[in-house]
This record gives sequence, C-alpha cells and structure tokens, in this order.
Amino acid sequence: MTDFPILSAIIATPLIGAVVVVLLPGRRPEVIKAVGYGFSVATLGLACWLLADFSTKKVFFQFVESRPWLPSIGSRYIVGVDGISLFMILATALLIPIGLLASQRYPAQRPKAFTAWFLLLEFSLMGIFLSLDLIIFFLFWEILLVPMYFLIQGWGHERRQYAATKFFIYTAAGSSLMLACTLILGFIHQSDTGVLSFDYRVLAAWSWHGLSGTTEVLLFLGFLAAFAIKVPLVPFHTWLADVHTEAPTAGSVVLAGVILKMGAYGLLRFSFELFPHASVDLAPLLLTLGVIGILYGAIVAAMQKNLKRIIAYSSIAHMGFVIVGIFSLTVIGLDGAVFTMISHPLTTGALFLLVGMLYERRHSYQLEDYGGIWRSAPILTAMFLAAMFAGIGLPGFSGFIGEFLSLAGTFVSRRPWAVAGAVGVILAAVYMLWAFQRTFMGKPSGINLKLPDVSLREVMVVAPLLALSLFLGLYPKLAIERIEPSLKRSIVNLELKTHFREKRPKGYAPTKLPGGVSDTQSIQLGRGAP
Amino acid sequence: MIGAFTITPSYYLVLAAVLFGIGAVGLLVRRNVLVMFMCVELMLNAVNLTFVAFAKALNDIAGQVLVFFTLVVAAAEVAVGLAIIVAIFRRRRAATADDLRTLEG
Amino acid sequence: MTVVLFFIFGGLTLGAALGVVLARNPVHSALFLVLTLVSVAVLFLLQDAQLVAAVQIIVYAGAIVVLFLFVIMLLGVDRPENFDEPLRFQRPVALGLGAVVLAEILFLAGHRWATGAKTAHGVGLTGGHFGSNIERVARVMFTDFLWPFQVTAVLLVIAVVGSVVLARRSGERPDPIPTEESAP
Amino acid sequence: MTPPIVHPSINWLAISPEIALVAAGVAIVMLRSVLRRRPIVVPLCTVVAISGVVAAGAVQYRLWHLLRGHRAMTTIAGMVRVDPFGVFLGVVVLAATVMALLLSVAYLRREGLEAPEYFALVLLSAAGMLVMTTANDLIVVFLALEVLSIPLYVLAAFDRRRLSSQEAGMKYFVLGAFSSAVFLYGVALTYGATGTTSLTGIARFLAANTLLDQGTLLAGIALLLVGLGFKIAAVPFHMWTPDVYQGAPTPVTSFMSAATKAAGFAALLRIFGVAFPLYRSDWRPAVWALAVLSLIVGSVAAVIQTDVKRILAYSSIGHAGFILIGFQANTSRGREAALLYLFVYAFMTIGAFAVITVATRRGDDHHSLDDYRGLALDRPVVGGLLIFFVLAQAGVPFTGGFVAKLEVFSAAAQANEYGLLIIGVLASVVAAFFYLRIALTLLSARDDGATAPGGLRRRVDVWSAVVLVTCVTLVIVVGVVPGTFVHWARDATFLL
Amino acid sequence: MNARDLLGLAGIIPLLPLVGAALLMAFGRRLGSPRAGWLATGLMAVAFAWSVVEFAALLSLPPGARSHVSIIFTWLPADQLHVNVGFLADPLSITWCLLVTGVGMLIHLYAIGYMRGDPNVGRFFAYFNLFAASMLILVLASNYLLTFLGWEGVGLCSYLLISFWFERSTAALGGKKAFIYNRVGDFGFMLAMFLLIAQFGTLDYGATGHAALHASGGITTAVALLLFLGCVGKSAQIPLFPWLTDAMEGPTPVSALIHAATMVTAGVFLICRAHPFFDASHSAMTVVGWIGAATALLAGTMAVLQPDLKRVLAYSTISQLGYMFLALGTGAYTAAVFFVLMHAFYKACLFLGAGSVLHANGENQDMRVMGALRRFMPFTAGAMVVAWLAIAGVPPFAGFWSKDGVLEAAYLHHDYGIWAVGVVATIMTGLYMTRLILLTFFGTEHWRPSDTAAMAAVTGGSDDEPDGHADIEAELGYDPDYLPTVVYGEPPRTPRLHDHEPHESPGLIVLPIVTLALLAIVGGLVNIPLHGFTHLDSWLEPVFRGVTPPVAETFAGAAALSATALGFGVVGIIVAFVFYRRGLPSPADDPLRARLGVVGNVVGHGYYYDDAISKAVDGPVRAFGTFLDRDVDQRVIDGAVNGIGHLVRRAAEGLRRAQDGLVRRYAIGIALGAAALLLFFLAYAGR
Repeated sequence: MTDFPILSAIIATPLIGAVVVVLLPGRRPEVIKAVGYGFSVATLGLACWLLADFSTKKVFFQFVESRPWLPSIGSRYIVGVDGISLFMILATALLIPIGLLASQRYPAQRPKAFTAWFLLLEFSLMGIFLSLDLIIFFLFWEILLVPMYFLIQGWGHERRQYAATKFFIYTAAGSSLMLACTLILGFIHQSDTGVLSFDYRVLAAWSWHGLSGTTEVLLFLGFLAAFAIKVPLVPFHTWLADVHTEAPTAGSVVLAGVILKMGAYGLLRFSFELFPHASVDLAPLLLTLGVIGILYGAIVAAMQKNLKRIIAYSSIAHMGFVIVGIFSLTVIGLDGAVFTMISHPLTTGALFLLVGMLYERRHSYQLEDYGGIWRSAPILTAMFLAAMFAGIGLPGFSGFIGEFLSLAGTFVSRRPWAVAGAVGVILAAVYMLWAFQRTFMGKPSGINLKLPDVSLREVMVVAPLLALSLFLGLYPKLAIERIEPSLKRSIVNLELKTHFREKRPKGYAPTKLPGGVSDTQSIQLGRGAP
Repeated sequence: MIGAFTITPSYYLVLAAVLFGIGAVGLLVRRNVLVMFMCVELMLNAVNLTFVAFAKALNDIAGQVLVFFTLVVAAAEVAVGLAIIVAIFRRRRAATADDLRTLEG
Repeated sequence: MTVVLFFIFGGLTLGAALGVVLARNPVHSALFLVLTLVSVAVLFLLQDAQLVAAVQIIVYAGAIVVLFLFVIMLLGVDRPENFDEPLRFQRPVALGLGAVVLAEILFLAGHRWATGAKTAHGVGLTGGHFGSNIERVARVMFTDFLWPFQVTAVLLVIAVVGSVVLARRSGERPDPIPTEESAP
Repeated sequence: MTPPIVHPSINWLAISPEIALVAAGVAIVMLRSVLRRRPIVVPLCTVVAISGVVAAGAVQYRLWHLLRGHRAMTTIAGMVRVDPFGVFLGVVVLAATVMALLLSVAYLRREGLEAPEYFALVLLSAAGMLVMTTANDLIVVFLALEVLSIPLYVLAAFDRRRLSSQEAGMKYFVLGAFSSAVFLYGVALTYGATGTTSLTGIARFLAANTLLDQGTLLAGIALLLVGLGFKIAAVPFHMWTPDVYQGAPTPVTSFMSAATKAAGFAALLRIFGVAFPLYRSDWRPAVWALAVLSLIVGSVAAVIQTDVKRILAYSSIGHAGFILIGFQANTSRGREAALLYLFVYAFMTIGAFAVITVATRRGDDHHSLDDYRGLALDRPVVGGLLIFFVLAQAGVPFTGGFVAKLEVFSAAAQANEYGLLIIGVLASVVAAFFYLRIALTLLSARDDGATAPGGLRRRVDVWSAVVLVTCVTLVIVVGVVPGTFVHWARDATFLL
Repeated sequence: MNARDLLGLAGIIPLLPLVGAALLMAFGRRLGSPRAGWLATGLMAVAFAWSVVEFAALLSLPPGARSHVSIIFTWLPADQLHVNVGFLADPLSITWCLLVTGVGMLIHLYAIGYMRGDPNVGRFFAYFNLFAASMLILVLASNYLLTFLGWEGVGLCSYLLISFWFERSTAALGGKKAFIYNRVGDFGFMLAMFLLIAQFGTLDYGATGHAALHASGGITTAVALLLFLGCVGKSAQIPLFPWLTDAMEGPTPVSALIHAATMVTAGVFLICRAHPFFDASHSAMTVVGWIGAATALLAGTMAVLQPDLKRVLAYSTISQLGYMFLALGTGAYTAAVFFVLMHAFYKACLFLGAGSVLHANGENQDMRVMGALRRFMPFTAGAMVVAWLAIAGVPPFAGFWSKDGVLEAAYLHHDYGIWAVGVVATIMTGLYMTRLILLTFFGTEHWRPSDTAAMAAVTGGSDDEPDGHADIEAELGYDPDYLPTVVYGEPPRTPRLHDHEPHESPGLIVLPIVTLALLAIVGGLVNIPLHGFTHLDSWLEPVFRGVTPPVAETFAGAAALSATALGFGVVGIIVAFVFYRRGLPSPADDPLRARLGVVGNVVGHGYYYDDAISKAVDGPVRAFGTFLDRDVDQRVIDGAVNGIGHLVRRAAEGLRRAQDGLVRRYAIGIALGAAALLLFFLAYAGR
C-alpha cells in the first residue's frame, strides 16, 4: 500500500473544490458547474481507487492516518476505513456528482453558491464516515448541518425556512447530547485508565472495568439521541417528511441517500464497541423501534398525498430494516443492515431524482395533479418502475438482498420481531404500487398529456443507480465479502466483552475473525494502540 | 453606670448596614435621578463607616486609608453622573428615571 | 459620653438618610444628605478617624453636595415632585428586598463582625510610635497603597475628561443629522 | 523616633502597559487642548491612541515571554501581580481596544461625532482593564472597576444626537454605580473578615486560621460576586446589557462586549481562584446557579428579539454563562477553557459588531431584522461575514466558537458537572435558533424591492476591513488548528 | 458431449427468453409489430427445442441418476450461508420447462396475431419473454431463494401484463391487486426460508430435503404450511383467490399463459419440490387437501352464474387449481403434475378460444349478448367444444384421465371427505362449462344491435360519447374508456359490432387454438392408469422417491371410482342442457339464476368475499391509517416537537416583559440577585 494519504485526499478534494468554486467569477455558471462536477468526479475516482486497494483480508481499519489536533483533550485527527465505512464513502462519492448533474438546469438561481454548498456537504459526509476520533467525528457530524441548512433554505420550496430550521435545530439537539456523552465517556475513561483520549480504537479496546451498567446505558442513550433522530427512528422522524418535501431534488437525494445512513452508521460503529453491555441489553428495545418504523412508516406512507412524503416515509420503513438488522446481533442480520445501507441510496436516490424530474415538468408533488404520465413519458415511467420495484425489494435488485438478510438474521435470533418486520414487505408493495398507479396509470388529462419525456442527461443521472442496484442484487458478494470481516469483528468483540453469545443457525460454527485472529490480544493490537 | 455600657464597633457596623439598606431602597424607590445618586452616596458612606469601624475593631489604619479611595470614586462618579443628567436634560426636560425607556424588551 | 454621642448622631444619620429618601424636593434631599454626611463625620471622630472625618466634611459636604445643589438649580428641578409610584409592586418589593438583604447581612455577620487579623498592615490606630492619625494614614497610604493611590489619579482625569465631553456646550444644538450624499 | 518609611519597590516593566495607555490618553487630552479644532487633531489623536495601544501590546509580548512557564512578578507592595494569566487577558483587552479604535475611525466620521476625547476615554478605560487583569488587591480591583466603567458610561452616552445613546449611558451609570457600591461593601466586609484586602494576604490568612464565624466573609463573597456578576452581565445582574448594547454607539458596544467581559472575568477568576480557593465548596454552587441562569436566559430571551444588536447582547449574556461553566469547574482545565473562550469570543463579537458598524446606514439607529433583510443577497461579502460570525458564536465546528465551547464542556465533564454540561449543550442548541434567524433574514429577499441597509455598494473603509479580516482569520484558525492557542491558554492558567 | 454436460447447460433455457426480454426492452419500440412478436416467439421455440434436448438427455440416464445440479456462481455468501445461482435439471423441472416453453410458444404465436396493431407490442412481448424466463428460473432453480427470484419475477410480469392497458382504471387496479395478494403469499414463502436458514442453515433443495427427513415434526409442519401460504397466494386458493378474476383485465394471451397454463401452477410445482416437508407432516397435508377441495367446490359454484366469458374461465381455473392441491394434499404428486399438464392444454385452449371470440365480437365479453357464434367461427367453436369435453371430464379426453387420477388417489388415500367434495365439484365443472359453451356458440343470437337497442341506455359501454375514441384507440390500440369486464348483476352490454357480423379469427390465432385442442384430446395418453401406460408416473418416480401413490387393488374398483366421477360430471352437463339448450330467452334473464334466487346472488357475487375485503380496506383499515397519519403523526408526535419550540417562545415573551426598560426594575433585579446569593450563603453556611 502506498503511503499516499488517500483518505485525507478524499476528505480534502471536495473542500478544495468548494473553495475554488467560491473563488471563481460568478458570471459563467457553466464553468462553475463544470468545475464543481469535476471535483466531485475526482472524489469518486479516489473512492474507487480506495475500493480497489481495499483488502478483504484485513479485519481492522485500513489506510489509517493520525495527527494531533487538540492536545488539551487528547483529540487527534484520525481517519481510517473498514468495510462498514468503505461503502458509505462510495455511496457519497457516487450520489454527489449525480446530484450535481441532476441540478444542472434546476434549481437555476445562484449556481455558484449551490455548487459550493454541495461540495461542502460531501466534505462533511466524507469526514463523518472516515474519522476515527470521536471529537473529530462530531466535528464533521455537526458541520454537516450548515451546508444542508443553506441548501434547503436557499433552494427549497415554499416552507423551506421552516423546514431548514427544523432540520438544523432538531438534529443539533440530538447531537448536542451525543457531544456531552462523548466528553463524559472520555473523562470516565481517563479516570479509569489515566489516558485522556477520544481515539475510537482506544475507547473500543477499553471494556468498562466494573463500571456501573447504568452509566453505560445512559451514555448509550445519549449517543442514541443523535443517531435515532438522524436515522430516523419512529418517534423522532417528523422532521424528515417536512425536510424532504421542501428540499431541492439533489438535497433530498443526498439526505435520503447518505445522511439518513449517518445514524445507522453511528449505531453500527459506536454502540457495539463502545457500549457493549448496553447494546446487548437494549437490543430488544431497538428492535421494537425498528419494527415499529417498518410498519408505521409503511402505513403512514400509504396515507400521504404528496409523492415526496410517500418516499420520505418509505425511507423511514427502509431504515427500520437497517435497525432491525443491526440489533439482531447476528452476522447475517448485520450483513443485511449494511447492505440495505448500500442499496437504499441507489433505489431511493433514483426515486427522488425521478420525482424531481416530474416536478421540473409539472411543478407539483401532489398525486392528484398526476395520472397517466406513462403515455407521455414512457422512459421516465420505465425507470420509475425499475426504481420502485428495486425499492420494494424485488429479488434481483439490491433492496431484496438487504431486507432478506436483515430479516433472516433477526429470525435466527428473535423470531417475533422478524415476523412482524416481514409484514412490512407486503405493506411496501401497497403504498408504492398505489402511488405508481395514481401517478403513471389511468387516463392522462390536460398538461399530463404532453409532458416531455426524459432527456439523455436525465437518463444518465438515473441509469447508473438502477444499474448498480441490479448488479448488487445479482452479485452482492462484491460488497458482502468486504463488509463481513468488520461485522464479525463487532460480534466477536461483543462476545469478548459481555456474556452475550451470538445466536447462529443450526450447525454453524461460532463466528471467528478471518485469518484466525479471534482472541482478545488481536482485538487490542489490531485496533492498534495510537 | 453608663460607663459600663460601651459602644463596640458592632454598633457602628449595624448602623452602617442599616444606612446601606436605606440607600439601596432609596435608589429603588425614587424616580428622580439626582436623588438616586444621593442614595448611592448614602451607600458609599455606609461603606466608609464600615471601613472605619473595622479599622477600629482590627486596630488597623488601612481601614481608614481605604475610605479615601472611596471618596475619590464617589466624587468621580458624581461628576460624570451629573454630567450625563445635564446632557440628557438638554434634550428633554425630564429628570426622572422612568421617562427613559425607549430601549426595552 | 461616647454612648450618648453615638446614639444622638447615629439616630441623626439614619433620620437624615430617611429624609434624603423621603423628601419630595430634591433640594431638601440634598440638605438632608449634608446632615447625614456631617453626622457620619462625627461618628468617624468617635472612632478616632480624625483625618477621615475632616476630609468627609470638606470633600463631601463641601464639594459633592454643592455640586448636587448646583445641578439641581441649573436644571431647575427644585420643586416637589409627586410621590405616587407608577410601577406596580416597586415600593413593596424594594422595601421587602431592602429588609431581607439587611436581615441577611446582619444574620450572617451578626455574631462576630470583625474576624480578621489585627493590625495586618503593621500600623494600628493607636499605640506604636507612628505619630498622629494623619501620619499613620500617610504612612500606609504611601507605602502599601501606593498603587491604588496612583490609580485614583487616573480616575480623576477620567472624571474631568468625561464630564467635559458630556457637558460641553459645543454640541448643545445637536448638529442636524447630515444626509447620505453629504456624507464623505 | 518613628520608624522610617520604606518605599515599595516598583517594577516599571510590570506596569508599563498601563502607563503607556494612560500616557497616550493624557497626551490626546493635551493635544486637544492645544490644537483646539484644527482638522489635524483627529487623525493625530488616532495615531497617538493606536500607537499607545501598540506600545502596550509590545510590552505585554515581552512580559509574556518573560513570564511564560509559571513565573510571576509581584510589585508595588504586592498590589500588582503580573503573571501569564494577567498578560493573556491583557492581550485580549488590548486586541479588543485596538480593533474598537480602528472601527471607530470611519464610524465617527460617518456619524459626525469626531472628538479626540473619545479616543482618550477608550484608552483610559482600557488602562483600567489592564489594571484589573493584574490587580492583586480588592481595592485595586474596585478602583480598576471604576476606571474602566466610568469612561464606558461616557462612551455609551457619547452620541449626543441619539437619545437612546444617552439613555444607555444613564442606565449603565445608575446600575453601575449601584452595583459597584454593593461590590465595595463586599470589599469592606471581606476586609473586616480577614483584616486585609490583598488577595494573597486573604489567602494566607484563611489558610492559616479557620474562621469559626465566617458569616462576614461569606456575606463579603456574596456581594463581591454581585458586583462582578454585573460587570460580566451574568443573570440576574444582566438586565442593563440589552439596553446598553443597543443604545451605545456600535464600536463602543463591541469594545464593551469584548473587553469588559475579559476584565470582569479576570477579576472573577483571580479573586476566587487566589483568595477564596478554600471556600470553593461554598461559592461553586452559587456560580453554578449564575451559569445556569445566564445560559437559559441568554439563549431563550433572544429567540423573539427583533433588533440585531439586542440579539447579540442577549447572546453575550449566554456566552457569559458558557464562560462561567469553565470558571465553575474551578480546575486548571476550567480556567484554560474560560481564557480561551474569552479570547475567541472577543474576535467573534467584535467581528459581528464590526459588520453591523459597516453595514448600517448613518444614524446607527436601524438595527431591526427588517433593516438587515436580504443583506447577504445584496452585499454577499458583508452579509456572509455576519452570517459567519453568528454561526461561529453558535459554535459551529471549524470555528473558534466550537473549540471554545468544546473546552468549557470538557471542563464541566472532567469536573463531573454533568447537569451543567447537559444544560450547556442544550442551551447552545436553543441559541442556535436565533443565530439561524439572523442568517435566515440576511438571506431572504426583501418583499419591498428596496436594497439592503446603506444602499447596495457602500465601500467598507480600510480600517474596518482590517478588523474584519483579522477576526475572520483568527476565528477560523482557532477553529481549525486550535493547538497553539489552547497551549497559550494553558500556560496562562497559572495563578498562584 | 455426454448427457451430464448437456444437463449442465439447462441454464440456457431461461437465458434465451431473458435475452429476448432484454432485446425487446431495448429495441422493441423500433422493431414494432409483428417483428417483435416473431423475435419473442422464435426464442421461445428455441427454448422449447432446448428443453426437448434436456428431456432427451435425462431420458438417456438411468432413472436413479436423473438429477443434475449445475452451479453458475455464488449469489449470496452471507456468513456461512451460501446461496448459489444453480440450476437443477430433473424430471420435475424439465417437465415444467417443456410445459412452459411449449404452451408458451403457442401462446406467443397466438399473441402475434392477437396484439397486432397495438403500438406497444414491443413492450408486451418484452414482458412476455421476461415472464417466461422468470417462470423457467422458478422451475429450474436449485434452491428456494432462486426459486423465489423467479417467483417474484413472474409476479412482476403478471402485474405488468394485467395492467398492460394501464389507462383502463380496472386494468390498473387489477394488476395492483394481483401483486399485493401475491405479496401476502410471499410473506409466507420468505418466513419459510428464514425458518430453513435458522434450522438447517441452507436453502438448497437437496440439503433441505435430506434434513427434512430427520427434522422435528413442528419444524416440518411450519415450513410446509408457510410454503403453502406462498402457494395459496400464487395459485389463487382460498383465501387468497380474488385477484385471479380481476387478472382477466389483461390481454387474453396473458390470461391464457400466466393465469391459466403456467404461473398459477407454480404453487403446485413448489409443493412438489418441497415434498419432503409435506411428506413428513401429515397435518400440513390435510390442510392442503382440504383447502384444495374447498376451493375446487366453491370456485366452481362461483363460476356458474357469471355473465363474463373470461371470468367464468378464471373461476374455473381457480377451481381446477383446487383439484391440483386436492391431489397434493392426498400425496398424489404425479396425479397433480398430470393434472397441471392436462389443465394447461385445455384451459389454454379455452382462453385462446375465448380471446378469439372477443376478437370477433369487438372485445365484448358478455356471454349474454353472444349466442350461435359457431356458424361464424367454426374452428374456434370446434376447438372450444373439445376443450369443454376435456375439462368436463368426458372420456377419452385429457381431462377425464387427470381428474380421474386425482379423485381416485384421494379415495385410495382414505380421504373420503376430500374425495366427496371433489366429486361434487365435478357437477359444477360440467355445469358452468356447458353453460359457457351453450351461451356462446349455440342458442339464439343476441349480438345484433336491434336486439338490444332497448338496453343501449343502461349500458356502461363506450357508446356514450363515441366521437374522439377512434383516434385514441388508434394511438393506444384500445379504448381506455371501455371496461370489458362484466360482473355479476350488471345489465347486459351493448354488442360492440355495430353493423358487421362476427367473423372467424385469422389463422395465426386459430392455429394455436386448434393445436391445443388436439393436445387436449390426446394429452391423456401420457398417463393412463393402466399397467404400462403410466409413463408420467414412472418418469417422475425418481423425484418423488419414497412416496408411494396408492394403487387400486382391483381394476373394478378403479373403474367404479372413475364411473362415479364421470357420472357426477355428466349430471352437471345435463342440468346445464336443461336450462340453456336454447341459450337465453333474452339477454336480461337467465333461467338458472331465476331458479336459484337468493342462492344465485350469493354464488354470483362470489359469496361477497371480495366485496367484504374491499369494504374492510376502505373502511376500518383506511380509517386506522388516517388515524396514524393525522392524529398520531401530525398531531401528537410532530405536535410535541413544535410544542417545545412554542414553549421556548412563551418563556422568551415572559422574559421580554420583565425587560421593560425601567432602570429601577433592573436595579430590583440586581437587588434580588444579591438577596438570593446572601440567602444561599446564609442557608448553606452550615455545610
């Protein structure tokens, strides 16, 4: 492996891009768009390089960089990538250029600021998924709000100010508690070990020497506050629909595609290894919330009259599958969860893009304004069909693999929840088909009779997502073999620190880390003391 | 008989405290800014009395020295304060504190 | 003897202070203030603070109050003002708070006021070979308290400059706010 | 045979910053009286003033390098104690001063208020603040308090054309006099309780003998807290803040908000850190209450305010709360956090007020949100800067505001003050709401086609530009590479 | 290249139509009609040929070795679960391949003619090929998950094809309904797979089959029943049958291929594949048997009074599928498979014939306004008569043998109850089929406009505003306003051929019909219950090794059973003749219906089952959803969120009121603070 700091490069490229865009003269929008697009594509290239260099053998973090940042509280700039974050990086790197390309013509005003904010968004997302220091992680986690806020505020629809503020305040409220708990955790760790560090690997290697369970649970809940709002788990979800309805298309794409994953990623990354006992004890609670999310999201989605709201609530349901998969505490379930996190950006991203195209033609998200679009825009309809069935988990598309594995894993460890969750598979069909029928079928009238079909650019925007979804649905091995080692690490780590024992399908050998490493030392060493 | 009953510094200190209280209450209840300043003067005097009493009690001359600084401060404050009043009075002929409430909320 | 004087002038102090607060006419308040100051000066004397007492009379009664009276006359507010309180609850709350604060201070400090070290600055009111009260004050003021003494000088400068700035008649007729274009 | 008077030794270097400022101030007064109303006088005085501050700053720099690494020089009978702590805050004060002066140049010309005395008063007030930062004696603290306050009263009332300005001066004065009287009474009681007003003396006395009747002392501590709480605008002694901030000329407001807070906290930290460490279990809960109240009021009250200067005033109350968190922890980390916060805050707030200064049209009276609507659209740079500064104050990452908050929070966490920590983070979220409100207004187009305050293309004068650039740079630098600054703050926490 | 290598290439069978689908999706629009159709049909023909090759390859192997799994690649490697994309070529799968490709090819051929002139014919054949591919994957899969892939694929195509004429509201709804009902079944299928993973850690047919032998009864029953739920959905058994009748909204070839011949039999296939679990669980078997029997009977009754030609056939399909499950429930797998084959022949023939009739009648599906069509479309009529005799179970037609085998098996399995129900159901079969034939081809003509001019007013036909439909029809290939389906209780439709007379369909349409009719005649030969003629049984024997279908002790016994079944069937035919030998006196009145009265309404409305469901969905279910959305989501949850903001605002207003600009108030504040602090120290001084 070269010593080229590829991760820092991935984080920095969008930032540089944003700065360059800001410095460019504002008179030539096409130049600005081109430049912004170039930088985002460059980031994508780096991400693909990362994928190529990524070793499926290693269990622990790869490409780690570590530099001092805030010595007074022992916080360092540490970045590293493992199977979980790798694909989040790829999803981000993929969606950003697509989002930019989708916004080529609409929204039209102030392309310079739009591009700059969008690249900053990518910058913060990359930071979130790559940073291994809790403080740095929070740094990026929080800065994300700013570009997102200004994107919604500046390029959203009628009630954008309400939505933007709600988004900012609501999510900031959650993450503020996470910050508090991060600090408390760090100082508890210091008083226990004498080392003041927020290095994820250090804290994860440290296993609560006889500290009270309640403390751990409370801290876990503090983190959960941030993650549950981002995911969002069902009672903390109401911001999502509002934001989606008001956000510009590209914003919705990234929001549903990557930002929602931040919550699940946080749970996956932090809850197990930092709060092992708590995550084992609270697993039933979170499973329940996840199942509620699946069913509730689906039912409420079926009640919506607004296309974007429908997809927004469907995302809640999909994220429910992720949560269920995570807290099934089985390798299969975790596979499913992460795989859903990879597939959901593709399908929902495509759906939001298509809805955005409809909006650009019809300037409405209301179902009653549509009907019979199929006649005037067959290609758009075809793409929507594909995206829809990919979304509701048709085998052959990536969505199915994720849902299937999540539920299968849950079924292995906790059957009732899996059964309840599987009902969501039926409901998904209900609301999506309903929406599709109302929008594309039936007799078109008035303007719907002569909506222009998609342009080549628009096909180029959506097609890659669908193609990838199909590819991953038929060859999920590509992703799973890279994800699984990290997930096994989580499970093994849980088993090491707690009395928890993974429930395995009959006749399966207990989970071992690949390459035979499976004992405490390797966990400690592999994490690499800073 | 009277000689048996001596005035300890505590008497002065209590007296000073009361004086301080009167000054404070006065500042709260009077609307006339001039009188409010006078009340401040009362409070400062109470402090002076306290200093002197403590000087007596602790048999430490420093207590009396501190009084001089208080005096200077009092003088300076009064000068500037009155100047402010005069300046305001030039604009609008009202010297009560309640009349000045363009800034609020 | 001291007892009698204390009670006379103590009472006088408080009475006059109340007078300051209660007098409808600012002029009367000012005169009551003089009375307070003088009787406080006597109380100083009773605690062998001769210099302080003298300065009290000279500076306060002599300078400050005169300044007050001067301003009162200048502004022509020397007429009784009406005493009805427009602010609801202001008076009861004020009185209540005053009483409470006073009570608290007395409760706190009441047992034993002066708990401090004796003669911390090495010079007592009496005793030792430090000469008169003036000498003693000077001795401490120009050694231990030299720095604050210097600072007071700055304070006086500020007082002068500040009052000049505010009261200067140059801007008595506030120059009309110039309009945009006339602005540089 | 009276014993001879031993004159205290004087370390001139230690007090030369103050001397420089006072000298400059007096010089200005002299020039004014000599040159009368010649056109040269104002520029000249400006130069003198700034050079005075620079000189003081140079000395501070020297002192910093002398004293770094836990050294201190005590002089003039122990009344002055120059240590890294004092120097650090002194530097903050001087930075605030020089920036306020630079802002004032164009401002005064625009408002037609040019007067040399203005500069003199700013300098003298700054001198008082420096005295405060190095004061080692309660009476010095008190005098410094007056020296820094009285000029501020005058400056607040300086704009003779606006009644609001004079009203601000009046209110500030009345309440200031009141609170300083209270503070002085506290000094007196403390003197009575310990027999001395010297901080180190008090500490020595309290360390030596335990008081059976500590009532007097406690009363004294309480009243001292009141007096200083007023200066730093802590709830419930804050009520003057919004009115005065709104009424005073904007550069003065910036000076007040940045420098006064620094000086006030200098006194607070020093008095309670040096003189009353043994009584921390008594005063820490009290400070806890002040901090919580300040946080809540500071963040909540501003939510419905409509005047930008007022919003910033309330936010400064909130910031006082955050700094109090660091103070309340009463650990070296806490002091470090408070110092860093004061440092960063100075630049954030002066930056914000600088934008307000340059953005508004003449008259300095139109600061309602409606006046600022669309500013960021009509004048992207100016508006963008204001957005940046409010976001920085909101504690957005990669700005100094975030690092400062992070530091105080970590201090609370280390001191196991979890309640305070939680309230603090939540307060910062609520505060974010009204900061966003400002940003929102600046970004939303005016319904009436009118352009932003002060017309579209008003040039920003060079000095204000310098100030703005400095603030932005520092706030960002502290936010991105905080290491060095935190290190300085750490060095400056050394007190005894 | 030996047989095994050939079997290794079984994957080519689904690959061909898959390629076709891809090509048609890409270029179908450009190809247009009829070239697109020919492409699709050609590929199906090749696939059929290849299936024959595979068939031969299997035959060339000894019976014991007639099974080959060819793994293409690892599909889903999660943890130690390894699901492959692999194809299992064995008698069962190849049988179905022959069926799907063979009948499929014929129906493709038919569709070329039927869909001629439809502008979207490319899309149609793309779906058609995609369906075939999915169906073939379903049957060839070597594990449950891959089967599920095909399973969902056929569901998708069924959805797309039912609502192919998407501008017809009924078509759109029908497609949605079909997919959702199927999803309910898939829910069971998925749970079954989860259970398999949890219990056996694999989804391979082979492995699970072996494991099932020594698994606990509870597990096997659970797996069996969950799988059966899937089959119930896919094969439209009680209680998940209503979608199939609405599926008739699709073009008739779709109904023939998907909703008669192939897809709906996927349930039968799945149970055959998973038979070890059913063998191991007697209770599961019983459930299957009874559900099948009940469906056979009830669906039969529902079909009796339907006025709509295609809906009668749909109910008949449900009923016939019931027979298949009846057979499965009695362990007679081969009988079931046999039935599937025969049913595919005659039912496909019937549907195609029906399509031809509609074609000739201007898309009119109302039997009540037909009659005496035999004179105008002799071939169609002849073919359908043959198919009628076949389905009615008249010897020697195919249906006789298959039905006979099923009922005999049921009897010999000692499931007398099931047997009885099945036998009674044959009455219905005879009844409704005879009625259909008589009303359509015999009796009196009702399609002449004059005849029904009186009714023009009340009909929901397209004649309301005839103008402007011609061009739309030209553009779309159909009239979106004309809803062909006629439900029970609707007044007779206006005939749609305005002046001209009905005519025989072109050869391209007739040819497949006739071919299928021939198959319906001779098809029975593959498995006549005489010694030496049970080809199918022996062919499928290796698949169902260990399952011994009961055999009649004596030929007489067998004959008696057959006679009984036949007799009941004939009863039905006779009843039909009694009522309808002259067709209908007038389109409006139906003698049998008049006779049945209330019962008539009940069965006619399908026991109000579907109505009840839709009422429930529109009523309580929707209400609950609205409650969740309006009250819980917006009012309670979001209300709480915004409520906090409101609270802060309130507090702010309070503070603002306190800040009233009066300096003395502010001073009070200071004093208050001082008092509070002092009080604190006073109270706290004790420590």
